[in-house]
Amino acid sequence: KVGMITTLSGGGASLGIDTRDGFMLAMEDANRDDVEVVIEDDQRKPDIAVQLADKMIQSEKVDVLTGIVWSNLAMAVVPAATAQGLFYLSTNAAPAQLAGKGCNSNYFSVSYQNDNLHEGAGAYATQAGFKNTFILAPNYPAGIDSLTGFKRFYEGELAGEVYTKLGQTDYAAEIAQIRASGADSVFFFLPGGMGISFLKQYADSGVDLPVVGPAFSFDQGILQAVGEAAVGVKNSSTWSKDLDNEANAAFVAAFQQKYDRLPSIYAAQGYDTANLLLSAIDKADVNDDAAFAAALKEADFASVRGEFSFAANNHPIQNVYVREVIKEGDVFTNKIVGTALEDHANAYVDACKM
Amino acid sequence: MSTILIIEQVLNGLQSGVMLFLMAAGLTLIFGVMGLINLAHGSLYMVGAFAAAAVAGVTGSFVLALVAALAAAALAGAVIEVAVIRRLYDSDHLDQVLATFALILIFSEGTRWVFGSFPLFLDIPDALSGPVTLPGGIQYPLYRLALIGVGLLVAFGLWLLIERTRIGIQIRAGENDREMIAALGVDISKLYTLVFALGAALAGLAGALVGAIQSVQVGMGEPVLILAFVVIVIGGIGSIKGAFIGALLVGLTDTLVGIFLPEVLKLFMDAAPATSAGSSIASMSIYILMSLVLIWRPSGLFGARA
Amino acid sequence: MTETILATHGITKSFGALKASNDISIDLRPGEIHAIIGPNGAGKSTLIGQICGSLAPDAGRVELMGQDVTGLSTDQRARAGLGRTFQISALAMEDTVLENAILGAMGASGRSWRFWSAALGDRSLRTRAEAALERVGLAESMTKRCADLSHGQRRQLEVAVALTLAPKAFVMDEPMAGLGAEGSKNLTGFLDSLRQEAPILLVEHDMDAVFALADRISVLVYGEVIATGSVDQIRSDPRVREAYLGESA
Amino acid sequence: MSRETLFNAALLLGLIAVPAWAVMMDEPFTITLATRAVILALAAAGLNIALGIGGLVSLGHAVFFGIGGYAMGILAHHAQSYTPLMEWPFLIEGTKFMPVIWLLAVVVSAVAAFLIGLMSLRTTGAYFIMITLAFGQMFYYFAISWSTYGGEDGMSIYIRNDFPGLNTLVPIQFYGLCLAILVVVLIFTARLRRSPFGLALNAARQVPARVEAVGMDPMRLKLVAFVISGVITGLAGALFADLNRFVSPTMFSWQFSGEIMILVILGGVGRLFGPVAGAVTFVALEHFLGGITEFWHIFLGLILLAVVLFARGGITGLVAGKEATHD
Amino acid sequence: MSLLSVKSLTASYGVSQALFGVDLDINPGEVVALMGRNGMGKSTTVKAICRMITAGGTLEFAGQNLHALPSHKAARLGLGLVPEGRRCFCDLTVAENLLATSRPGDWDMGRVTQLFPRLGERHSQLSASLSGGEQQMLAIGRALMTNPRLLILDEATEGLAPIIRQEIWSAINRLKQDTDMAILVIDKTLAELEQVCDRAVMLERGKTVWSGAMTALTPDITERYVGV
Ligand SMILES: Nc1ncnc2c1ncn2[C@@H]1O[C@H](COP(=O)(O)OP(=O)(O)OP(=O)(O)O)[C@@H](O)[C@H]1O
Ligand SMILES: Nc1ncnc2c1ncn2[C@@H]1O[C@H](COP(=O)(O)OP(=O)(O)OP(=O)(O)O)[C@@H](O)[C@H]1O
Ligand SMILES: [Mg+2]
Ligand SMILES: [Mg+2]
Repeated sequence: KVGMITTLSGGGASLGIDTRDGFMLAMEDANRDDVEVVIEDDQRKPDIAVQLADKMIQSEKVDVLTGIVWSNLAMAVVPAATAQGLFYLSTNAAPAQLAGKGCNSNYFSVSYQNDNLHEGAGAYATQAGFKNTFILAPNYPAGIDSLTGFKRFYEGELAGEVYTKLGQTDYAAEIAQIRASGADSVFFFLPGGMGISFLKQYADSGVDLPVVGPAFSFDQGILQAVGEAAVGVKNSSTWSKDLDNEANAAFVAAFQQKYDRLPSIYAAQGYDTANLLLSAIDKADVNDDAAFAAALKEADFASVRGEFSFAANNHPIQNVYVREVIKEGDVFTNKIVGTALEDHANAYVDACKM
Repeated sequence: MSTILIIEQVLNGLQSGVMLFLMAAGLTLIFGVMGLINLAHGSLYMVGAFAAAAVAGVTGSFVLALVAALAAAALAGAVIEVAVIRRLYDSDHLDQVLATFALILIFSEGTRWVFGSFPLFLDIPDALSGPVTLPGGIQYPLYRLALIGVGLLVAFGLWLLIERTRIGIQIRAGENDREMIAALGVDISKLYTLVFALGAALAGLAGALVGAIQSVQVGMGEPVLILAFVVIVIGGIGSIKGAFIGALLVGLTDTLVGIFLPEVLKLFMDAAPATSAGSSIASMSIYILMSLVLIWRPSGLFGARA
Repeated sequence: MTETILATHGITKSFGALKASNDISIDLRPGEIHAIIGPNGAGKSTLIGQICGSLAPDAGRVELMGQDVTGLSTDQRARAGLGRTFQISALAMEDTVLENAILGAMGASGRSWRFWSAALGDRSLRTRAEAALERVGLAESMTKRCADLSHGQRRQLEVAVALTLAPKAFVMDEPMAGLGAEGSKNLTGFLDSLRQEAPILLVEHDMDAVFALADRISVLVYGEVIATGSVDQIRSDPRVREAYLGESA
Repeated sequence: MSRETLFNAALLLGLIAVPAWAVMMDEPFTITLATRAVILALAAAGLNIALGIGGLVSLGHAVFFGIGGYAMGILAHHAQSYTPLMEWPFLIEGTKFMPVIWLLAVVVSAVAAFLIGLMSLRTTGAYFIMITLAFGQMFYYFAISWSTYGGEDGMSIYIRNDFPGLNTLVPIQFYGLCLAILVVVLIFTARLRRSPFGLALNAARQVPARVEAVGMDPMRLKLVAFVISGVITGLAGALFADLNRFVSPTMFSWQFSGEIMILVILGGVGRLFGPVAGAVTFVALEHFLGGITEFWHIFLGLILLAVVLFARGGITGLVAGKEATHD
Repeated sequence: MSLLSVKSLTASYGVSQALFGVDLDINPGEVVALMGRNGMGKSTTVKAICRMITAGGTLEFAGQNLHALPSHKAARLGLGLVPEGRRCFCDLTVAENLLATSRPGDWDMGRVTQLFPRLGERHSQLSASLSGGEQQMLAIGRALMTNPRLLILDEATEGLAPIIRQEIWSAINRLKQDTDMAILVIDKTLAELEQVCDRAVMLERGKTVWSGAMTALTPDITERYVGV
């Protein structure tokens, strides 16, 4: 029995809905009657997420939890859940704490490690020959991790490093700073509406330095709202809809057919998570912790991201690609233009004593 | 740091203040003048933005989008007033808080139900896109200049309406004593519906104008609502002039502290902690500003004596 | 010179360009009723505000029982023995008559910092409150909510609350306001008896009451005391007639 | 017995009977929900003293809730990692002992309430609402960027803290503990309302001028009420953190302040059991509506609206009639 | 035909009934005193006439059924109220107070400030900071500015200096001569009422118990119903 806790109402609902839809698509394709999925809405509130986890564990008696979109909610739920012997498969959030010292044999991140995309962006910035990048992110743990991740693989100078207010909607001041800084490029991590606002305002500001960011602000769900302003921007991602492999082609087609929209990275990760889970169920009994963990760790499923395996700390080893935003007919979407990092794991493998 | 950058940042602060004013003006009208705590004001802002995005999506015209935003928000405002708010003038503020909180829930989820969970697209019109060069070589987005203009215009118009017209006097009188002004022959119910619709329309206008450079999504109204409350409280509830000054103060503080404080701190400490401490304090700056103002003047800068 | 209970020395207060109090020195002696009269806007309420501590004078002193109270807050002055009634009844409308009276008793005895025992169960508070209500004739209405009282009854309660304080001096701003002819007559009688207990500084426009009660009258015009004297002196003072009484008196 | 007394008794009975039933049916989640309701009721009961009796519309009560939560989080975090909380000027160790945690929560909340109250009480009405909100926001942003204790991510405590003689990991025992505290607070509130202080505070809300004129300082009365109120909400915060074994800055957010206030209004402002009625209803609605539709907020909104429009005096008012007099 | 016609008027505040049958007629140009002890229902009658509370019984003004009209429409028929307790719009200046509800007619700013020069002097002061008596003048001026056919003065001289009261009574006398404005006066000083009123109506416990010409008012009637 699987419990999915994700955000289905309020501001961040679109991410949770994609996660759910991707996950359920795989589940329904498999069409198995030995797996039952319970879905609940966490409203993006940590305390609600904890409640729901309790409910899933105590009342629904689920064996596996999954679905949380946000790192802070994951931090609220995952340690307690794995401490109680449950498996947690992350469809998205994968904070550093859970990859390093806080790693656990029952916890698998199927998405990435939070830093991966930022590292990819950093690597790309180096490849592209940027020498003087301006970087900005919101002032909260994920934002700080993001800039750290970027700097890990970026070799040039920094024209500026700015932390903005979480939830900020007006970036005129930062854009003016960028203009004045003499930077040759910009890296930003501004999830959700923040990124939309930034891109629109940036496009209108007349500053036309190349911009790089992680996939979040260029995701299928958001791109339509950004519009023209995003076209041409490079972003780092572990997945893209034009990634050339069989599983992906099937996934994209099936998703479009079923939901009548293009899938996003959250949907892809949800889809992969479900398939990973199914592959493990075939091999081992979920009640036998060690065996089931081993089965998961084999990652014996066809990932829509191509090559996929787990590092020692149960986080993926995978490619990080560079995508470019394009316009296909009326729809804004991404195409892959390169690979930033190959078979990349994460920086916390050594810190994990498992 | 160059003078040009400083001037540009001051302009940014002004412009964000003017945008805040558009939102705060409607709120101060309703809150101050009608004595109603309307938490759902942010929802009307959202309604404006969504209406504009929807109409712009179909027609491609920004002007029509603005008209739609005004109309939709005004209509929503009038409906709320007649159906809900009107019954609450006599009850205490707390009932209004609960009722308008309920309205937020209904509006937010209702909008999500109609428009889906994904942010919508609304862009600035071509005629106003791109930067212009101001004297002194400052590059500044034309659209933002236009926003400053619209804001100033609205501010002036509202000030005229409230301070200089008979309707304005009647509205303010109604705030002091609703029963009495009716007993002296003014149809206060109609007047209030009108004021509410006007306040709502202003919120809708703000939503549409701002939506073009930000993201049009469910829940976009709440953070602005809090800011708008901060603005009107700093300025003094019910005072259009206060709302205007308050908005500029908040806009400038928010922008300038966020930019300059980390720089200032860097003079005293390492770059990394300076950046993070600076931006932490910056996020609190307007609240600190508000507390200081209120501790100094308990009814805001231009508030009538409480 | 007889001792004074309450006195102001050179009180001055301006609102912008308007001098609402201009060097006012008045006093209140034991057992007397000292009435303050004067045209509307002459500064009577402003004077009362400064005596009771809700307004701070720009200059001058207020003394109670020979002690300078100018720097004290309203509640401190009340504890020092100033019993005030308001021009517009200031009562806890949701509470009962008895509770309002107990409130006064509580303030006087400093028992407001008790969190556990029931206020209505406190013998001494209750006795004190009931005695005051008895005296103004509200004994039967003790359990009524204040909101249900008629205007006249509220005025009575207003006086009763001041009584519970057992003040050294009463300060009353237009106690007759809104009372009917009969109510005024009754209150006049009551105040007449009250002066034995503590002297009264009385602001009032009801000349029948003032002439019937006052031992001394001070006339305030444009923030200045233009005359002080007995009823007859004031009645016949031409300046007072011109500024205030008109031809009626 | 008045209808309100009956209603209160029924509520209390329900708070005992439902979890008892849940234990028998082995429905631990029902107990978790009930615990949540009881703790929220406690937080709201705290606000109800300031709001209901003192008329202080505080939109910053999440500050105290959050302080309580972080008192628990910080102490337990240090106990968990065996690092001292403070070495200088004197050594303070972390602890997993609830009474000590509560003590810290109560003391810090009291200090915070005192300072916030001192500055805020200069203002009245909407200004007071907003200045308390401002302090709430300051704490919120501070907590978000306080990276030592997790910043926006918050902190997880893996095992619930200890209370002597109880196994707090057993849901019903922890529930019992919370309920006991709630009952104690309600008894205290009931006494307080009739006490001289309660009477004076109530009058200070209605006619501050009168209270002053009889020799009491309304400001001081309100400040004390605000501190008492903050302390209770702070205690609720510590319990809430223990219920979730998790603290995060959302405990400081204005939405949370709003939610506490909604609970009080929903239940009936100033009513003794108002917070309980409000919290139980809200938690139940949240739970059951959430199961019905993804758009359940619409229905929650409609229900709240119906309560305001048709039930003056909240749920207690609806069930027990309008007036809450003193006897 | 009478301007205002009230018959068997009843009214309640929640569960407690305040009026049990008030009868009152006023003709154009007439000045009528409504008298009675405290709490007998005088102000309640006024509120019912001005449609500030709902009432039962007959309530007609200028031939129209007032029950059918909301408060503001009733006022526009020509009711000018000076309410008990003044109720000035305290955040408005004196001038704004006067203008807020004015309707065209003989009474305008000039004529009102001529009647109360004090209001002219305090022209742009916030009415909240006026003295009690100044506020009272303002309330009267405000009602006059609506150019009513029936002016209702509920304790309009309360708190005014004797000299001002005399001015008000003489102003009323002048109004009586110059216009056909009808006036309903509630006031406590019998002697002053006698100067201006044509008729008196006595209320007791929410009922009309006596009515007649002012001159017919004997000491035993006043002793019985108003206590003097
Ligand atoms: N806060 C203030 N600001 C400006 N002017 C004020 C203020 N308070 C009072 N005044 C003015 O001061 C003068 C004296 O007012 P005060 O209330 O003391 O008069 P009063 O003698 O009590 O009159 P009344 O008998 O009519 O009540 C008035 O002209 C009034 O307009
Ligand atoms: N708002 C109210 N709520 C409940 N009862 C009221 C209210 N207003 C007046 N009453 C009651 O109605 C009755 C009539 O009051 P009303 O004010 O009409 O008397 P009045 O004749 O004007 O007295 P006064 O001379 O004191 O002004 C009184 O018993 C009073 O207690
Ligand atoms: Mg006065
Ligand atoms: Mg009356």
